[in-house]
Amino acid sequence: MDIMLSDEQRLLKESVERFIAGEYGFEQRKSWVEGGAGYSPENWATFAELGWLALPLPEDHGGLGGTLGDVAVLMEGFGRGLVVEPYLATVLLGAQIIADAGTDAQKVDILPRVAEGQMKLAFAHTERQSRYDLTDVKTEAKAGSGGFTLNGQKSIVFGAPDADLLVVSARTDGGQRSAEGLSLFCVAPDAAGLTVRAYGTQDDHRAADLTLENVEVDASALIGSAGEAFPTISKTVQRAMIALGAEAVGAMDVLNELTFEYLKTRKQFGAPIGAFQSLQHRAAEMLMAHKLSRAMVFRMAKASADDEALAQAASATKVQIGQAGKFVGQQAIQLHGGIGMTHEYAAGHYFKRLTMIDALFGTTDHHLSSYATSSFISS
Amino acid sequence: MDIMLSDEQRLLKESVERFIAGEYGFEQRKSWVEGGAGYSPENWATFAELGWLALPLPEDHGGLGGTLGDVAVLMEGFGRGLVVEPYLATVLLGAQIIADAGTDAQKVDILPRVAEGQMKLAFAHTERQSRYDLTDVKTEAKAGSGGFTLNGQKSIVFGAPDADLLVVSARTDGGQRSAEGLSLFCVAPDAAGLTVRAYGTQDDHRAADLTLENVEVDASALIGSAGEAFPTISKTVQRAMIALGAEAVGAMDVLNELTFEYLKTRKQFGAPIGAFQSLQHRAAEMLMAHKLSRAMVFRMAKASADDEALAQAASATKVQIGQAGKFVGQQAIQLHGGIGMTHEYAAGHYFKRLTMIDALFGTTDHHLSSYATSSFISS
Amino acid sequence: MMMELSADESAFRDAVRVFVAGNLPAALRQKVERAQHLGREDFLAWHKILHAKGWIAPGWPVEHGGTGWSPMQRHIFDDELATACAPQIMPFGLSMVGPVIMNFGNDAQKAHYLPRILSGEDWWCQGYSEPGAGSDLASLKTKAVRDGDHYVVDGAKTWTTYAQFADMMFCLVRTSSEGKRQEGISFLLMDMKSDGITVKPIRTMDGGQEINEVFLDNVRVPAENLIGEEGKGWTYAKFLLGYERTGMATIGRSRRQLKEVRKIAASEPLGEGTLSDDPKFREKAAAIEIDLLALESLVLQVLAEQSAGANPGPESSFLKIKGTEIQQALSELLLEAVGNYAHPFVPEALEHGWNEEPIGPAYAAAAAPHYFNYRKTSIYGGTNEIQKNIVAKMILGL
Amino acid sequence: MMMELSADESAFRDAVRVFVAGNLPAALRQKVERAQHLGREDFLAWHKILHAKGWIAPGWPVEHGGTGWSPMQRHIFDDELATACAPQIMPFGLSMVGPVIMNFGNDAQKAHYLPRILSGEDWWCQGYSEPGAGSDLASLKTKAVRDGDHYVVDGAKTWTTYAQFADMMFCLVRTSSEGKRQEGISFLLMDMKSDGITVKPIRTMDGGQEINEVFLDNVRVPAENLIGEEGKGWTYAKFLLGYERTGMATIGRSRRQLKEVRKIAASEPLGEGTLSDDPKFREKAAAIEIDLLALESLVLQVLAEQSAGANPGPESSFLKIKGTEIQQALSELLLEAVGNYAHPFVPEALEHGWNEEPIGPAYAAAAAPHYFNYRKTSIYGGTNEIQKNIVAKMILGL
Repeated sequence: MDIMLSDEQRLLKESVERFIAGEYGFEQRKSWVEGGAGYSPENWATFAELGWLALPLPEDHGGLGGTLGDVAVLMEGFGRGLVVEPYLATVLLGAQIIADAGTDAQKVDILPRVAEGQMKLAFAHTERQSRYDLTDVKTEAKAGSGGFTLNGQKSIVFGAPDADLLVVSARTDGGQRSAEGLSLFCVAPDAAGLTVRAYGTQDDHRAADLTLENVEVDASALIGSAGEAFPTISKTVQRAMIALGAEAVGAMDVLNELTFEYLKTRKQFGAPIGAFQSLQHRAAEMLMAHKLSRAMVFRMAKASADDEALAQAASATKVQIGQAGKFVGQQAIQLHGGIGMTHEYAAGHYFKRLTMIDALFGTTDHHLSSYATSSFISS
Repeated sequence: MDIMLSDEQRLLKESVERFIAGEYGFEQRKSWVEGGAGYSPENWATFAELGWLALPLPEDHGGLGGTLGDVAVLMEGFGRGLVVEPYLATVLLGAQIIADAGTDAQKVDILPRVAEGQMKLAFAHTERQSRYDLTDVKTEAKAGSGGFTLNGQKSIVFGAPDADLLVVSARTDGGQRSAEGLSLFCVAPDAAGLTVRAYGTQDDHRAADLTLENVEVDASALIGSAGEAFPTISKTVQRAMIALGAEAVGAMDVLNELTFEYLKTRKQFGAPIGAFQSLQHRAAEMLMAHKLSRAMVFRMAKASADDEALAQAASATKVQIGQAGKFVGQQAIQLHGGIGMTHEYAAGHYFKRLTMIDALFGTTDHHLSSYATSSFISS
Repeated sequence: MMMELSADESAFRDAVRVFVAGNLPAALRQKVERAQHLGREDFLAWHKILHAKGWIAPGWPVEHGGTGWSPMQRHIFDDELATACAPQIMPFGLSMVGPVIMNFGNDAQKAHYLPRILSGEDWWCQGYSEPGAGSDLASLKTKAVRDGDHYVVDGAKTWTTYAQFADMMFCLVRTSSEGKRQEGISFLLMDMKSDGITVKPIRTMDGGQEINEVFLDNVRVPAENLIGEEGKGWTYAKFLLGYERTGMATIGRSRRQLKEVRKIAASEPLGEGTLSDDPKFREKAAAIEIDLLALESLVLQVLAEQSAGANPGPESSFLKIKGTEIQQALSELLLEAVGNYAHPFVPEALEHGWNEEPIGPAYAAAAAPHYFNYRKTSIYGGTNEIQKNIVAKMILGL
Repeated sequence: MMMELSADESAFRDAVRVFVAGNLPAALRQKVERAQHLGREDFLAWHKILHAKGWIAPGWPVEHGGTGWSPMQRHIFDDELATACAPQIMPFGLSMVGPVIMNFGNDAQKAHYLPRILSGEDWWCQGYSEPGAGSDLASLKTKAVRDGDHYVVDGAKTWTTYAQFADMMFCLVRTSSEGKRQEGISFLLMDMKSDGITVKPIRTMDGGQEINEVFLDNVRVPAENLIGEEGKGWTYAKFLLGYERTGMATIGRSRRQLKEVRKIAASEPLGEGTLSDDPKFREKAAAIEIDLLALESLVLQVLAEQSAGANPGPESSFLKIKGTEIQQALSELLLEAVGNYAHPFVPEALEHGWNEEPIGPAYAAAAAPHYFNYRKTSIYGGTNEIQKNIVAKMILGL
């Protein structure tokens, strides 16, 4: 029994863990990754059926109104299976932005379809020069008669290759790194002037680089008010960081299980290698890293109900899971030895996901800097 | 046989190690530390006799013209015994400054007496606000008729309580953190207006804080040219940093020996504690830290013949020995357990000396910053 | 970042805060702030203030004098006291021998000792470790031989914290050398004024004198001072180790020290500004703060599990390991923060009543001794290596 | 900082530098710079250039085709080649089986194999590890049974680097199961075209394919391919491990990678400037540079000791441990430096001849695969844990 969770959360946890254990085996996952879409559309339908796509969306628009804590429970389960379906891109980024800042028409149009699994989204924000600075946007949207014209470039847009709608940030005003003047737009993936260059990622997700050359959108494509998108962007990304932390926690847990099992069964020099004290201590430290991370993530998922603390909570979470994920990942490979290095064995895939989670939305070091600046102000 | 060293250096090494092993036992050292001067004047006389005080001083003035490499050999030996005699203050700081920048009269007057053990010096430079910035000097020297008047304060002047002459830096020109306008003066410890507040240090050395209130010195007290002392100061301190590195290497070596011996002989749970693999690995890492540090220090002691590379060599040495010294010191205490914490046992004293060496002339972090700035320029 | 409190919990915190602000003597607060050595009377003064308020034993059952607080309230209480620079409450009576007596003592023992622990009348110390035994507690050699209605005890104990202040010592002794080493160990209470007890101080490398050797030479201990059954001492000792697990994380004390080191950084000059303008220093402090947040999160989880009656898992060892890692990291940061003034060693400055002008800033005097002293934290209470052995055994089953 | 060279050494370095600049094909240099996968022909092309110059085997005695250089010259040579982005010289023939044949082979073997190693005619691979054996080499199970003037070999080898390119394999096989495990092991040379040898590639998690399983199914190996005596294979294998110790530190390659990562940082935008303006990035690079300086100092010491004929001490293990720690730290820094463009995985971009526009900057493509791949360095060649066991045994004598 998991004391940290509410009764509903415990049910959700059991449900996702049952799904992962029963339906999301390592070999099945491989066949999906190597298949056309890079994930399983059937799984996506199951996610809709189980209410997972609706989980954090507002109840007024077909959602379940779940909290970030609920999302964390789901994402922890996804981490256990290294789920490749574009949940983060569609639900936690794209749909959350619509829910937070979209017009009523946009909410009515988009959110129920997301909840029902009919529509996948992607959030195109990062640019080649922006690194981890969420304010750094060069893509421009010029207002014209009845709409906007977008020009620019977007990098590593997760979920873009298979998205039904792109949420694109662009500057309607302000300098390149100003938090003012940012706007968000709904852009169809087949819009004229939009080039989508798709690719797989290190950890078996799918993403794309976009080029926008005089892409025309209607005035109704504007999400919320022009020039005021930054609070929505940062809040959405920060919540996604905590959710991603929960995914990392699930991945660490399974990777630890794999490693501890290996230590118990693999024999060398006439004994299970887990009989060697230096490996035992490493195992204890790996478990400690996981336990601390889990407690931290679930606490921060609650703490972040308060908007003001969200930036700090997100950075602290990113630092904790970045450090713990690197330690657990590297040691898991080291303790496995050669077998851990191979593509056919699961451990390497968990290690790669943990590595790429650190690179997503800013590394450990980036967020340590952010936290250091803000914590000094607050204390 | 020590392949890194020249034949002369090997003889010097044997000589100092014989002295430390034979004359500088832990209990004897304790009696000197607790005695009046805080060290043994008899040892000082022996140092003179053996030529150690003359070692790096110029041959024209009673010295032996030894290199920094030779000094490193001697200091490594001193590190083995945790030597408390004020060698650094007198020979490596005070006398080196005179040798580098002093007038002929000063050299003739001071250096032979230092070499013969008749005169002890101290270098008063650091101030309360200066931290590790060698340019940061507020103490002022005002030129008047036939001399200078000094006002200011100096911190943690090693060797000052028993010095026969103080080498004091003061500003004759320039702003508080300007490298220009610094001058050096010979000041008698009993000069009117000078207050010496003496104390012991964490690692059984002796130091003092000085207050200078209208201290008058003759024009002949000026060392070298007014306003041009900074190159001498920085070069002297940088060479001292490498020498200090050699001392740390000697201290690490003995601390490792103590620890390895303890691991072999101390029994727990029915076996020598060195049979536990996690402690074995720690021991291997401690030895590695020492071997790398030693190779580094002796190489840098040679490299620094080239003045331009000296700042980099000194910072790199400080970082290496700072990190290695902390690791070896902390682990030595940890592997000893309770006994390592006690005042009566030698390990804690080596740990304390290694700790305070890191705090001297700038910590590991300070020198990593310095090195990072310069290495980026050079490469 | 602070923990999130319910309205009731906030009200409770405020009540504690107001009480401490109004009742903690300023001189005591300052000693703690300066990390000066506290004397017997210092600890006892604060003990008695809390006792008078009825707050000295929050961990005890209400019928024995406890407060009936929730685990969260206890955490808040600990945190407030630490933040306010209150002296540490000595664990030897309240958290160690007290619960053992409560659970395994007879009625007479309960009636006699428990009130005296609460009032502070008896200062207790712990007689576990022996010279040459280290972490291998079960190898203990101190012998207790029954002689009529007494035990005659011979041997020695070591690393005994504050034995010089103690009225009583609880002690593991060997009453039999038959069978497994863990059998044949008994749990005995001794009056420190008994003939044959000699306390010899052990000076530690930081110059402090908290720990002692205690020599036991034909000490006659009344047989009624035996706790529970002869030969069951190991069981009682293990019970004790599982008790009060969350205190080992020392969240409150570490949080206060983090605040203190940031305050110091703000007054240490660095170039045109102060050390707290240095991004590297700030990041080091932030990294510790984040570690502390993670550890506090784990403490909150363990507290929740405790109230739900769950059995202790490996978390207990993690609280000890991570808690001491944080304490040591803070002691390193403090040492670094004070810069050159880490060097002077003026032992008198660490004693209360020293009125001279400090050498350098007053906060610098304790920095290096504190760093040296805190190396102990990864050694005592079962070394961090031993903790990892325990965890590994649990998860690998080897 | 660079090492200090005498005038002769400087002249030597210049000569090497000029030769490499004039003879290393630009296409090869670029592949190495971009960390693209090299093929058999890539390695061989460079091998043959060096062979033509007489520089392919600096470590060999002059009579067998060595250069007669001093250890310092060899260090300079290695450093120059690495800095110039020359392909790695494969160690299997030149540094591994070559010296074994030289020292333990018979005249016929020397006459046949050594010239072919020098010329590159035979590409060698190493048949040591077996599935399920890990670092416990002596547990090997591959059996060689004498049958007339042949051995019949059955078993499997694994983690065999570049077996797919190899003409020959040197192999540890069990010729007897009597006595201690280390006895009964023999050292056999096999033609990879023999019937019964199947090479099965092992894909690693970075997408690369450097390593293989090699299945040996009734492979008939001429008895004249036995090195030295039957049952002495363990001795020859140990000799081999002690050889070419300083190469494990890979100073030159790491120095080049440090330069490369700094170059990348200078072109990665960060705010108004680039990543190389970030003090934290600079300090991380500086910390690695200082580690590299310390390691290079130790290499220079070991080289000096080698020329003085001293026996290898624990330094050999330290070069392996610290060398791989530095390689891994560099791979982490590279990953960090490329930022968001670490994500795309385009395996084709790591193969030569790929002409498409890269995703993001060209230097980013290999960053994550390189980081993943380099986890191997602390595993192969005796894990870093095994190295520490060896050192501990030496210093603690336990």
